[in-house]
Amino acid sequence: MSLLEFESVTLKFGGLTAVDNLSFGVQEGEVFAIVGPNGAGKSTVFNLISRFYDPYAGAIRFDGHDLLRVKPSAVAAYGVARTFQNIELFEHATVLQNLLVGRHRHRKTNLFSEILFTPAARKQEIENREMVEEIIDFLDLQAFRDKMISGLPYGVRKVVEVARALATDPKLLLLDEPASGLSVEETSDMRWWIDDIRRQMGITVLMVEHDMGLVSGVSDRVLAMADGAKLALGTPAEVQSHPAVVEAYLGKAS
Amino acid sequence: TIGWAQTQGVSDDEIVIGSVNDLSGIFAAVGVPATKGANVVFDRVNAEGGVHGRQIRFVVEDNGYQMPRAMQGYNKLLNRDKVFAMLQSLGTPMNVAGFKLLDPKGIPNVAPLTAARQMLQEPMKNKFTSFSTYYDQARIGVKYLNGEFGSQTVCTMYLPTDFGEEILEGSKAGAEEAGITFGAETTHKPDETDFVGSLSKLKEEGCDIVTMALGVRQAITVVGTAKKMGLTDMKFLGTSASFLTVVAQVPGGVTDGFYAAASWLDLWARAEEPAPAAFIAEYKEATGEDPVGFSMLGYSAAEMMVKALEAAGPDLTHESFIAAMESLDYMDELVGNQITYGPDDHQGADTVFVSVVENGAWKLVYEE
Amino acid sequence: MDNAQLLISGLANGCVYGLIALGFVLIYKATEAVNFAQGDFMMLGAFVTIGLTNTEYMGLPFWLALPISLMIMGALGYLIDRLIIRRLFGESQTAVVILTIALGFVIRFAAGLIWGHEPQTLQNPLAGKEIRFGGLVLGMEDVAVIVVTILLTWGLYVFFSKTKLGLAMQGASQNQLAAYYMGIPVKRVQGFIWALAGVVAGIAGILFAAKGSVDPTTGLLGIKAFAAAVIGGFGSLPGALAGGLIVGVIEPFASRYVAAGYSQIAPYALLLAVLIFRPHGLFSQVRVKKV
Amino acid sequence: MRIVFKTDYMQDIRPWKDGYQLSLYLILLAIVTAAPWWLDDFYLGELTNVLIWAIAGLGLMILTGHTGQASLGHAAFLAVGCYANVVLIEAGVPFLLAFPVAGLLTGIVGATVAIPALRLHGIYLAIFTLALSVLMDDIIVLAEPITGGVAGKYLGGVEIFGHLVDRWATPAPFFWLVLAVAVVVTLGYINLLRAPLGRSFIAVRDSEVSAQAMGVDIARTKTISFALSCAVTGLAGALMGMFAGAFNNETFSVVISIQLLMMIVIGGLGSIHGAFLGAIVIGFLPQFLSISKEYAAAIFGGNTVAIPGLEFGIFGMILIAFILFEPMGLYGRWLKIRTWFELFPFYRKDMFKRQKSYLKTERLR
Amino acid sequence: MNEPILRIRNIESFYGPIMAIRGVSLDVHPGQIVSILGANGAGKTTLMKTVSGVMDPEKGRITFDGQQIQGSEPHKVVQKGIVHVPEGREVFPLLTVDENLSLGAYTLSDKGQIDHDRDLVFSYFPVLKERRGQEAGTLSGGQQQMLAIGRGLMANPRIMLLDEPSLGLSPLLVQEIFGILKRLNDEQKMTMMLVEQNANAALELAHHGYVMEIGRIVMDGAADVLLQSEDIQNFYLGVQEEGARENRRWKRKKTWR
Ligand SMILES: Nc1ncnc2c1ncn2[C@@H]1O[C@H](COP(=O)(O)OP(=O)(O)OP(=O)(O)O)[C@@H](O)[C@H]1O
Ligand SMILES: Nc1ncnc2c1ncn2[C@@H]1O[C@H](COP(=O)(O)OP(=O)(O)OP(=O)(O)O)[C@@H](O)[C@H]1O
Ligand SMILES: [Mg+2]
Ligand SMILES: [Mg+2]
Repeated sequence: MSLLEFESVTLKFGGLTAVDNLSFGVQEGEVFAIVGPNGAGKSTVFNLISRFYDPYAGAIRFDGHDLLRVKPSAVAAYGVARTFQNIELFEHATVLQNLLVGRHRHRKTNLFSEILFTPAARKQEIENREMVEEIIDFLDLQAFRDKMISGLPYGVRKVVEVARALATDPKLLLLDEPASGLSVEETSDMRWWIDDIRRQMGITVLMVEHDMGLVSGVSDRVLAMADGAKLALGTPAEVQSHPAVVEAYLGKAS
Repeated sequence: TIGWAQTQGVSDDEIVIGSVNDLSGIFAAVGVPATKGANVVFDRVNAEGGVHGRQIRFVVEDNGYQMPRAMQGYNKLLNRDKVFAMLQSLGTPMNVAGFKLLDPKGIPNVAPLTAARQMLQEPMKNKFTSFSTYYDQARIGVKYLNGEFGSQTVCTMYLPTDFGEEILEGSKAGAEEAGITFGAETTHKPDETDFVGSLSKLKEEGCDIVTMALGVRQAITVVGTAKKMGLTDMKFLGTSASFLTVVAQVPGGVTDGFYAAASWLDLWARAEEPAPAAFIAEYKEATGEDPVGFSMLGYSAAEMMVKALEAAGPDLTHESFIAAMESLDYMDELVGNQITYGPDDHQGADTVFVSVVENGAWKLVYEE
Repeated sequence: MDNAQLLISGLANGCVYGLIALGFVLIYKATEAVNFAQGDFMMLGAFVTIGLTNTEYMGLPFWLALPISLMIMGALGYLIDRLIIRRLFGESQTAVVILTIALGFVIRFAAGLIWGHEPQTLQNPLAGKEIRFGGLVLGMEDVAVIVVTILLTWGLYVFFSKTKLGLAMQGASQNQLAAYYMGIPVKRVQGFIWALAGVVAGIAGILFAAKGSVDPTTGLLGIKAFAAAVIGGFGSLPGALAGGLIVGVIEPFASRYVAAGYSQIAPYALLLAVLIFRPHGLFSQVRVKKV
Repeated sequence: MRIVFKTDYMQDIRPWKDGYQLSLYLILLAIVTAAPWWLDDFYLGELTNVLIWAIAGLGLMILTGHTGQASLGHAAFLAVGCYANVVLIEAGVPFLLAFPVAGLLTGIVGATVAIPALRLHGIYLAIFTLALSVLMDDIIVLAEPITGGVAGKYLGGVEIFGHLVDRWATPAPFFWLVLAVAVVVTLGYINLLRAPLGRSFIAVRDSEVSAQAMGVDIARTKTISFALSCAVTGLAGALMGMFAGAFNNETFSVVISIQLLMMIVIGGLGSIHGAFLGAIVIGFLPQFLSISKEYAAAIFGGNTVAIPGLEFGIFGMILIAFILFEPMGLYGRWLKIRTWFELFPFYRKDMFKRQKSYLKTERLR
Repeated sequence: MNEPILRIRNIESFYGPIMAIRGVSLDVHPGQIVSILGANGAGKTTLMKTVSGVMDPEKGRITFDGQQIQGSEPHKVVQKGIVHVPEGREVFPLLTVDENLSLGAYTLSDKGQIDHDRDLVFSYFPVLKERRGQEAGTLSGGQQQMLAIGRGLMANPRIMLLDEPSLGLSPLLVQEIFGILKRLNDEQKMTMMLVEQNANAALELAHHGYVMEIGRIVMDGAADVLLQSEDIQNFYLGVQEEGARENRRWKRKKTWR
């Protein structure tokens, strides 16, 4: 059984069909990429998983849970973490605080133990911090630990978003264009990071990306979408050579 | 022994009088002229050498008609300025809260600017009011209108505050005494500006006397609206809170025929008479402005304070002051009232005057 | 009959709320700031006109005083932006809100100082005139209020939706940086809208003072007008008018038919109800950020 | 310039940076605790008042400063706390029980209010709460059997362990009571901010979408924030009632709601210090002006009402000046001053010059 | 060579106490495309913002067409013909696509010209035409990027500052964008200053290139020369790639540092 499953999902905005009868499954442990022209509905797929939209029809399942029955915050609690295409960080907080928010779903203390800051709360804080420090090390964010998000350049924010998602210790990580705005050097870092996330941390990755180098470099399977519908699904090489994908997405030159 | 040596607010050459007043809030139209009027008196008395050689220092704290500010005012007056007595504090809730502080120290609260009955609550010893209460004003006004026009149904439009409830109860009492019915009531908010709905309700209920406990601006609007709606048999009655010269002077004769039961006489209607004329001249000389009704009240309250301080003699203590207050009995020509206090009578004037607006001025029609 | 009268008076009264609400919405639409002093602006507009017109002050003819006072109010709105609000350009809107509240204090103080605290009525040619049709009465001031409000709402609506400047203002309120990138002189545009809000407040003040009387605390009416604007949906000009009308109409009906003690609550209870069922007011749709 | 080396995570988790900073706060606390010995009754009363406002400010700060939900109606919750406290005491509940229960009840009321308010944002929430505050006046009148209606209620002193605590009769114990409440609330607040719940408040404030994506339940978080905020405000209300001694429907007016919001903005949104700094400005400035007026009158002559309402007008102007001087609140300014000293002499002249900044719409969230 | 149209001299820009630009000088000649490369945080965006006036430099001079423009109000800079297509799109989210485009032409008044430009933008990005009435905030990321570029073109600028125009666009559209920029430069002689992470495409297109690191310009030269530079190839073109993952944390020292 797939970890994440889309079954004939359709979503309309007014007259526009953003996701059109889409079905696919993401297997546990794989890196699954979604590609497609701008406006194909890729981010919308992510937003459906995050429960920001209610689909018009169809079913979305994750790890045995019917996602359509729960609220957005519960999706994260099941172990789905994500980043955003346009970067949605907590602007008026430091990088460290942002990452610590990621630990929220593992909160074991309650209101009272927190107000009293009991030893249990203290222990939890230290554990959270240790966990977050590992991620900071992993993604080379040491220099920015105590910096306010509002003063960070675009590229660093992208990485902080990934870090925050990782801090939730997810089963499935959704990355919306992780490499956009990164230089070639940084993109290659990102490539290895994704690889490590999958191999070392055992996290399944679902990613949207336009950088075909990165997509073919890390992903096991690729879904190509156009106008909300499935265009092709297969290995990176298969999809990249699929005529319809070349036509609608890659362009003749490449 | 010299008692005043232990009495706060009194020294060899100074007496401190305090007031927690509204100089900037919704009742600034009352507080500001009253304070100015009192200052005219105190400045004059001080210039003439004070009372028994003591200058009067009148300290006014602005409460903006807010409770926390009022409490700060009391803190300052009691703990910093160490006042001897309070004069003309404005606002029922503020005064009532102040009693908790004044009573234990026996500090007199003289002539508060509210006609609520609570101003003479127990212990009454240190409390003195100048005038009849809203309750009596409404009660007597209703009886007068019934007697004069044979009106049969009393109704009340009021703000649900203590001011409103006093007048509501007075109206009910008046109706009962006159043997007529109390018909209906409507409640309002200070920011209400349209009264067509309430007036049609009152018309429906057959009200022919409408007592009002509203803001001044609202009272004017109510009367004007009723005119427009052709509700000519409805008599509108305000209390001292609506008894302002400006109410009579609204252009276009909007307020013609509006009654007010108050415990003093209108100033400008008597501008030719000697006492008001002298006051107007003195006030204008001192402040450069024309006085209004509340300037007159402030002035007359300050005069009363000076009289009592004089009567208390050089050895000024709370006891001697209270005794002096209780001995006061004089005709206040300015407001047109006999002021009488006694050991069991801490309300100076008992008369209620009913006036009506005629040709842009208040005309006295009845007194009791 | 009775109800028709309630309705028509309620509409006239609602127009006044609508007028003040328009001022709120204008500034909000163009800058996303909420001008808590809008009610006090109105009060000031009323007093400026009274100061120019009434015989105890300058005693100018009404029709001459009218444009002068609107010009004064426009200039004042502009100056307030130029000298005070503009210094907060780019700072959080909360700061601007607090600033306008404090500004309201100062305006109230100044008005009390200049014109005293007693209620005053504007001497105007419409006073006391009324029109009657089939048993209904409506004061000429009411008629003026209704006509002016509708024209003004329509005019401003067209201005915002059809003109380049109106569009620029909306853009500037959504993203100041982008507006600058487009070459829109954002600060100047905001100065213009504050001036315009001053004029609208002046109009509201004049009509209000003609209908009833004003004193320095009249501006507190702004709170109710603010509520009206929110009922309509804060960013919408016709919504502001509609919100004003709804509040205006609900009031007389509530006083007429609801028990004493409860009737005065009606406008605020209505506001709560509207917000619970339509969290962004009646006339604007809920928007969710696309991520 | 002081440099702190970090060798342990607890150094970040502890609320103070180092022993030096901790000792500064302890000294401050000691000085304030000793206030009854070095302040006269007048200033002690004012200090008590400022602390009460600060507690109310802390309450509002939780909601507005840290969760980003603007409330213009907190005076209503002051009222709830005040009346709950009095009613309980009148029913014979000892103060030490009645007081926290009053806070708890206000918290429950707050949580109830939060439910319809959950979908509201920005000004819509502000006006919703403002309407509540306006209505509170009428509710108190209508609930006369409980609240005493327009006649109001009185509360003199209370007994704590057999000692009379009364604002006027025994100002020092009353001050210590208020101080103790302020300290306890502040400590709880600090703890909250370094724990997951406090961070989830900030998350909701800065971005609801990503807070959700991190597993923060928005509705629950806002409700808890409302509840905590109102509970603290209720405590402040109870103290305010005891401070005034008498109150009725007109006591907790909308103006107070508005002043509370002004207070935390001027103090600095999103900082605990801000609540205290703001309380000093809003709580003491009018009194300060009133006192200065005396000196001014002594120097320039003229009586006390030369210009009626002048203090109020000047108060408004000073508030405007504060905002223009430091739109981020006094705490922001304090941080800059501190940085200046820490960097001394390495600061640059225009280091704190405001760089041009631009706003984006808050209509989308 | 002709006189530079944009001349930047010794610019220093700060965010509060943080110095983001540390004395940058560069020239853009009329009709040229100048490309700026740099890792993230190098200060490229800050430099662009300083030129377009949304940030004030602490020091230095910026001359456009002989006039000094440093520190002037951003709308004045636009009126002179400098248009900035910012990083992160910055569309007006609650206005429609059409209205966004209209505001792009805010400084122009020739109706015919505006309509013509709008048609041109629609011909470049047909999807925008389809979505004329849609609120810009609900467009997909890439669609918003197209709108931002289109909106910049509507102003008919003399020089365009493009901050990562290809961000979030599909490979097909990236090619198209570079094609469009090339055409604008060839046909209309439009001058451009271009920041791109897609260094290969940027240098192919540009005449001249600058490399920024931590607020400084560390290297510059004709684009074709830079393309051949070993450092550039290593760090910006990813040529050396295929580096085994064991080496990934080992970074070759950049020679200019
Ligand atoms: N809230 C909305 N209202 C109307 N249309 C919407 C809304 N959200 C998305 N759309 C439309 O749905 C389509 C899919 O958008 P989506 O963001 O999923 O695209 P995408 O595949 O992520 O594209 P990109 O690569 O540009 O990010 C687009 O055409 C977009 O305009
Ligand atoms: N608002 C801000 N406040 C404080 N520092 C900032 C701010 N914006 C940027 N900086 C700092 O200025 C430096 C330059 O940032 P800038 O955004 O110009 O980089 P960039 O080269 O455009 O990077 P990217 O490729 O990621 O967009 C960075 O070190 C960043 O931390
Ligand atoms: Mg997308
Ligand atoms: Mg950048």
